[in-house]
Amino acid sequence: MSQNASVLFDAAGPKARTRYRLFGVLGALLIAAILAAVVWKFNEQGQFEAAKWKPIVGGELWTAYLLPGLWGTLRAAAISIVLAGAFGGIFALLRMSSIGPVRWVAGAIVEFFRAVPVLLMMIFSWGMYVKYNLVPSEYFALAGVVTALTLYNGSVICEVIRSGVDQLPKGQREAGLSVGLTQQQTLRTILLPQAITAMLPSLVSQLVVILKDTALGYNITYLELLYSGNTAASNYGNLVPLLLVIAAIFIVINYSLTKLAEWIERRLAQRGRSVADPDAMAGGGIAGSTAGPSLQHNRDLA
Amino acid sequence: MASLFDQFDVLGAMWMTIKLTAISAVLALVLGTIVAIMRLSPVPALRLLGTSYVNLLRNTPLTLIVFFCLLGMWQTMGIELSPELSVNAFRYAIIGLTVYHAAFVCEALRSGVNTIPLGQAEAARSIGLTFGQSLREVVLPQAFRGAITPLGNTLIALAKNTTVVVTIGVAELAYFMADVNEQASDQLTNAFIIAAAFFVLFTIPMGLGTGWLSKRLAVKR
Amino acid sequence: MTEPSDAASAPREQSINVARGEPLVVLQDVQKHFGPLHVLKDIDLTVHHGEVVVVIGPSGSGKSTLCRAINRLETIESGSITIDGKPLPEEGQELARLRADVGMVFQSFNLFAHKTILENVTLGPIKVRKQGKATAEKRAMELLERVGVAHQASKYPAQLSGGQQQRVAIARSLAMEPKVMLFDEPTSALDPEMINEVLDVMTALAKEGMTMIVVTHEMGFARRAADRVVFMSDGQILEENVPEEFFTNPQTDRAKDFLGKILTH
Amino acid sequence: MTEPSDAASAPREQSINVARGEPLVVLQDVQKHFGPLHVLKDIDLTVHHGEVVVVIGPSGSGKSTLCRAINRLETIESGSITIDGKPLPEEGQELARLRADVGMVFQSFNLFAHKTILENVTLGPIKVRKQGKATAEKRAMELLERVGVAHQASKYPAQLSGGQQQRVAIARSLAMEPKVMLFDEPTSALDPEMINEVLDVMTALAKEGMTMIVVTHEMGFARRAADRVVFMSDGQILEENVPEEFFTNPQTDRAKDFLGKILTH
Amino acid sequence: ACGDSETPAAGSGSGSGDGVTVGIKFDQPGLGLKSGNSYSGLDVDVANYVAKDLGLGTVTFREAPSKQREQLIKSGQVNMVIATYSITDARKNEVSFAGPYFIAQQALLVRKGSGITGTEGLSGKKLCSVSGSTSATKIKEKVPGVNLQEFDTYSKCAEALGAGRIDAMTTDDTILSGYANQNQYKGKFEVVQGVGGDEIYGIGIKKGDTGLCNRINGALKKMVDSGEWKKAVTKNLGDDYKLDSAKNPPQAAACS
Ligand SMILES: Nc1ncnc2c1ncn2[C@@H]1O[C@H](COP(=O)(O)OP(=O)(O)OP(=O)(O)O)[C@@H](O)[C@H]1O
Ligand SMILES: Nc1ncnc2c1ncn2[C@@H]1O[C@H](COP(=O)(O)OP(=O)(O)OP(=O)(O)O)[C@@H](O)[C@H]1O
Ligand SMILES: [Mg+2]
Ligand SMILES: [Mg+2]
Repeated sequence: MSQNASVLFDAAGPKARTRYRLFGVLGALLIAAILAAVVWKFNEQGQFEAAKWKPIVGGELWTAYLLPGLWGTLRAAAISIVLAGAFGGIFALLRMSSIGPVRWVAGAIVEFFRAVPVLLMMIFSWGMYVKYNLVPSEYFALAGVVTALTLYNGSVICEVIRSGVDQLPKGQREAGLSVGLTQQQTLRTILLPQAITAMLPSLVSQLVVILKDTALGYNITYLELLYSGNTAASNYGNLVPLLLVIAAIFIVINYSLTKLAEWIERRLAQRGRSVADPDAMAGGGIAGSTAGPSLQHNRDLA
Repeated sequence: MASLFDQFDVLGAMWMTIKLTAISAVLALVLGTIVAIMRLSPVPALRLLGTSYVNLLRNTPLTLIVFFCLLGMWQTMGIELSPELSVNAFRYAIIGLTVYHAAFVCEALRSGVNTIPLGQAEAARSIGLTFGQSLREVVLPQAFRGAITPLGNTLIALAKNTTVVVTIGVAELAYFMADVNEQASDQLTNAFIIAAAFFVLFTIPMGLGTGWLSKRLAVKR
Repeated sequence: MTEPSDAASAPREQSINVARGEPLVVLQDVQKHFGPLHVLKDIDLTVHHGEVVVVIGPSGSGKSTLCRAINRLETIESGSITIDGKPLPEEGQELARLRADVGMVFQSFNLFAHKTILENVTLGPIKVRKQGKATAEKRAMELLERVGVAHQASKYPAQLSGGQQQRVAIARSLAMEPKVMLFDEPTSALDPEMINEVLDVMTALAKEGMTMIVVTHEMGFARRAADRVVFMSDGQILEENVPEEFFTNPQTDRAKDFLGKILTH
Repeated sequence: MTEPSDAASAPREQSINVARGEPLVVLQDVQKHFGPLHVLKDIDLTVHHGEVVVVIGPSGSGKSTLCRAINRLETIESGSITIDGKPLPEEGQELARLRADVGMVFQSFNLFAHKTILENVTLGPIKVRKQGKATAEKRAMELLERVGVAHQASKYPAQLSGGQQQRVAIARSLAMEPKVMLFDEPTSALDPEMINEVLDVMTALAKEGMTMIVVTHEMGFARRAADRVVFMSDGQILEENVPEEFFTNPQTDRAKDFLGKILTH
Repeated sequence: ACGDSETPAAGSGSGSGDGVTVGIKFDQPGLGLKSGNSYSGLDVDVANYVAKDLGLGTVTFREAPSKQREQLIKSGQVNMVIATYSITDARKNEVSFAGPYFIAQQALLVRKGSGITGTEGLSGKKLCSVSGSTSATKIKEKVPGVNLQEFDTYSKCAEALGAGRIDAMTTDDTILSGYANQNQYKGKFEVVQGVGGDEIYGIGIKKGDTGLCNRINGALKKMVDSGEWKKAVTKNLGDDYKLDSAKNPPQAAACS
């Protein structure tokens, strides 16, 4: 990785190394200065007062607010990823169906859910659940969150799987057919297993998206981290410190998931994904590769 | 449905969504390019900075980032972007959207760079171009073309993500939906249809446009 | 159909005696376009039981398309292709069954990347021929032995060299006991020192009487193993001849030109 | 050093007379690892003005790495590389200037995909040699003429065949008027009928007295154009000899084995 | 009579002696606030008093976000909602109300010594309120020139007020007093009353449960008579809360 990280530029010579170190020091000083200014301002406003931070160090804030909030976040994310996986799998099959109208309808549905903001779907489905009392009322908000996350992420996963199949070398399908497998058998035994394995990193990083998006549940009173943090802040009056803590929790979890995805990707590469697009081997990437399949951006957002 | 238009400022909300999208898109492109150049630069410190930026911003919910902008910069540090509070909130919304999406712009550009075969930069250097020259003449022109599609995806995501700034009281379409839900909940379905239709109509041209552009400008290999 | 494989030594003469003269693959007046490009023009070609036909010609002349059409990986627009007297089925189970009878070896190996070598070879027999796992594996090991990669049976394709992968691909095709084998430039993705190990396997196969259609640029192989050389250019078959005759005395200017380019280096 | 292969044409004779005996590229005790892999072991190699050295060896033996190290596309860990008496600069303007003097032709052509053929050839002269656009274009057209693709000057690389692209790549290098040219398997990504058009250009270049280091599997070219053949295996130079001697009478078992594999087909 | 028969059903087992579930706000100091694992505020005190008086057993508090209050009651998830729940005709179509137990009024919260004494002083000032709330709309009608920041919670407004970024926030005087009395703001803020109309807080229960309604009204009366009500108001809204005694304690309306 480090050796191959980039061929954009030459390995540094002695002068360049000195220059880079100088840049490093100057940059560090600049950043330290900015940070110091921020800290000073925050301090001036009392954001570092003991009264604001003490509850965070103490256990009660965690047991009464943040941990239940974290549980809410994880629970909604877990349910959503399972349902979205199922949704995505089914719609991927429908979108690859040999029957035209099925393909077309499935495509329209998937494209619609990809075009509508998750938050709007959340507000809407929550409103519907409340209005028609569709689920036990303690689950209104959870249902709203899960519905929106499932529809959106399921549609994205559908596209991920589809593009996974598309990105397999054409020869894999042809070899399957040549051995005498039918179209269906080829799809099932040759293409899908490889597509899903190849897309595993993308699917894991989709978890990051879902986890982040649970925070939208805040808007429909779903008890997740951000919401519980707000409730806690009404009591302790320490919103800014709490938001910092919550951001840290999200970053730690999501960063670990990202690392997990990268690890899986490396493992797959080691085990020899000769299935990877031959172009990629011939030189698909002069910036070092963690960018993954092109869909990734789309999915990381929202 | 007509009554929704009378009772709520639907067109204003749509216009707000468009403004948020357009301005943040331009700023995010600029900031994202700077971060991308840092991430791709030979200077380890800059690379570290760029990478940290992306990892921090990308892994934090946008809602939180928007809060931080308003609560951290305005409320705590007292930086007021306009004496008019609605304008102030609007500008902070733009800052929040910009810094968040810049991380994705950076990744889009990086993946654009990744579409360039290894040999291109080496060939550039081996005819004697310096790092800067090879970046300018060979790498970036191709990278931007390869990045059009992911940049388009980022733009679409940005358009949809403008809904998040409802939490700081910017009157865009999620604000409209929440408002309807609060004050005329029997109209919620209509409101959803209006808002969803807007987003479908707003984002489809973006997808088609970037698709067309990337085909037209594609570097044939 | 002849018995291609149960005799390990010198069976070629025999099988030729048995089968020669019976047409196995017959193409008649085959036409195919890609958009405006006429890639197969009036193709007439008959390949007999036990015959080895080498197809050569410049890049883009339609050799691969021809090969793929016989397996119906490409559809044709008009004309007919029959195998063992039966026209190519258009779809479904029948097509799958036909394909099982036609082995195909690709330039890029196309081993199933997520399966081990052994699984690659047994997949077809188990799923298509409905053989038991044990039978299939026993037979697979014999074939892997024969192509010289039996000791790699439990590895994954990516762990093998190109030459080894291609030999596995041949074993995979053989496991289906095909009536005819198609090879589309089987050595052109290989490092030079691996080319011969694959050509050796193919030569042995030819000697044993397998019916083969081989697209290749390896003139040595063509001279050594082919019964007939077919020269294609611009989608047409311009010449057909026994190798010796074709190489020493090409009839058309195109063939002369092509041989001139390819043989001097 | 031995005489080049019988010196068919006049220009070569002259330049050799001028420069022969003067070392141009000198590698001394060069070492390089990739992680645990020792890819270049104690490499000592001297290439003289006007000399054509062909490097051969099995895949993975370090031929490409050697080539790239001379252009400092790979850094080395110890030992020294000098060009025209000057050690390789480590960075910056000097390194760029040195690279302008060392032409490099890659297996995968690496033409700048977003620039026309003409722009590909003029980019270096304009940006590095600071030539005027008109001068650069005039010279570029001459070079394109010489490699036989002048009529394609305004097309983009993707519109050309592989052989044409590689000839443009050679013209691009020549436009910098390099002291030495490095070729890393310049023909191995080409269709067979295009190989010769590239080898012909290279042979002509060799005849004109260009100093060349060529990694290739084309033994015909090695026999025809090389002054010396260098055989590498596992990161070491195992043999150096004049082509005739090397091919007919290899000294090491590795070389014998390698030649055995590569020459029979 | 028919109300009596419905009461046990309403609680689905929790309505009688073995406990009662009450929906409150979790984030409004002075009214309903979750403080660690316990709850405080006027709504909480009222709930506890009523439950004890009616012998309903232990009280379980659940969060009742504004939007979900009707459904929480309808579906029986909670037995009552005591969560700054204003009695309106629209809501009466879906649930029944006991009480009212308090009549609040719209007010302003300003920093001490800010000189703002009423809506007149707001022109050109920075005002904070919650998105979609009626209080903000009302002020806007009265003082068109007001400079409005909307947040999604009052706590954010309170912080902004404390930091000096805004000049006033507006909503029910009860809620504002709750903030004025919170530790971190104590002595910094003052409530300016006389800004807007009444907010009549009732106790939401299942529609048509007149039996429970009457019993709650009885308990409320007892609470007022015993002085507990007054104590609760002072404790939660602070000593300097100017109780509008013309309206408070309010007369319970007839149950229907
Ligand atoms: N799927 C396709 N769509 C459009 N054109 C195609 C397609 N496949 C092949 N062609 C074109 O058809 C022509 C014949 O292709 P084919 O691959 O059969 O040639 P070939 O003789 O095998 O060449 P090579 O030696 O390069 O493999 C070529 O011009 C090719 O570009
Ligand atoms: N960037 C790299 N990182 C790690 N290992 C590398 C790298 N580049 C090459 N290698 C390894 O170094 C060894 C020598 O590689 P090199 O490309 O020089 O061989 P070669 O002789 O050119 O082979 P070929 O004929 O296949 O081109 C190989 O084992 C290769 O896998
Ligand atoms: Mg072909
Ligand atoms: Mg190499």
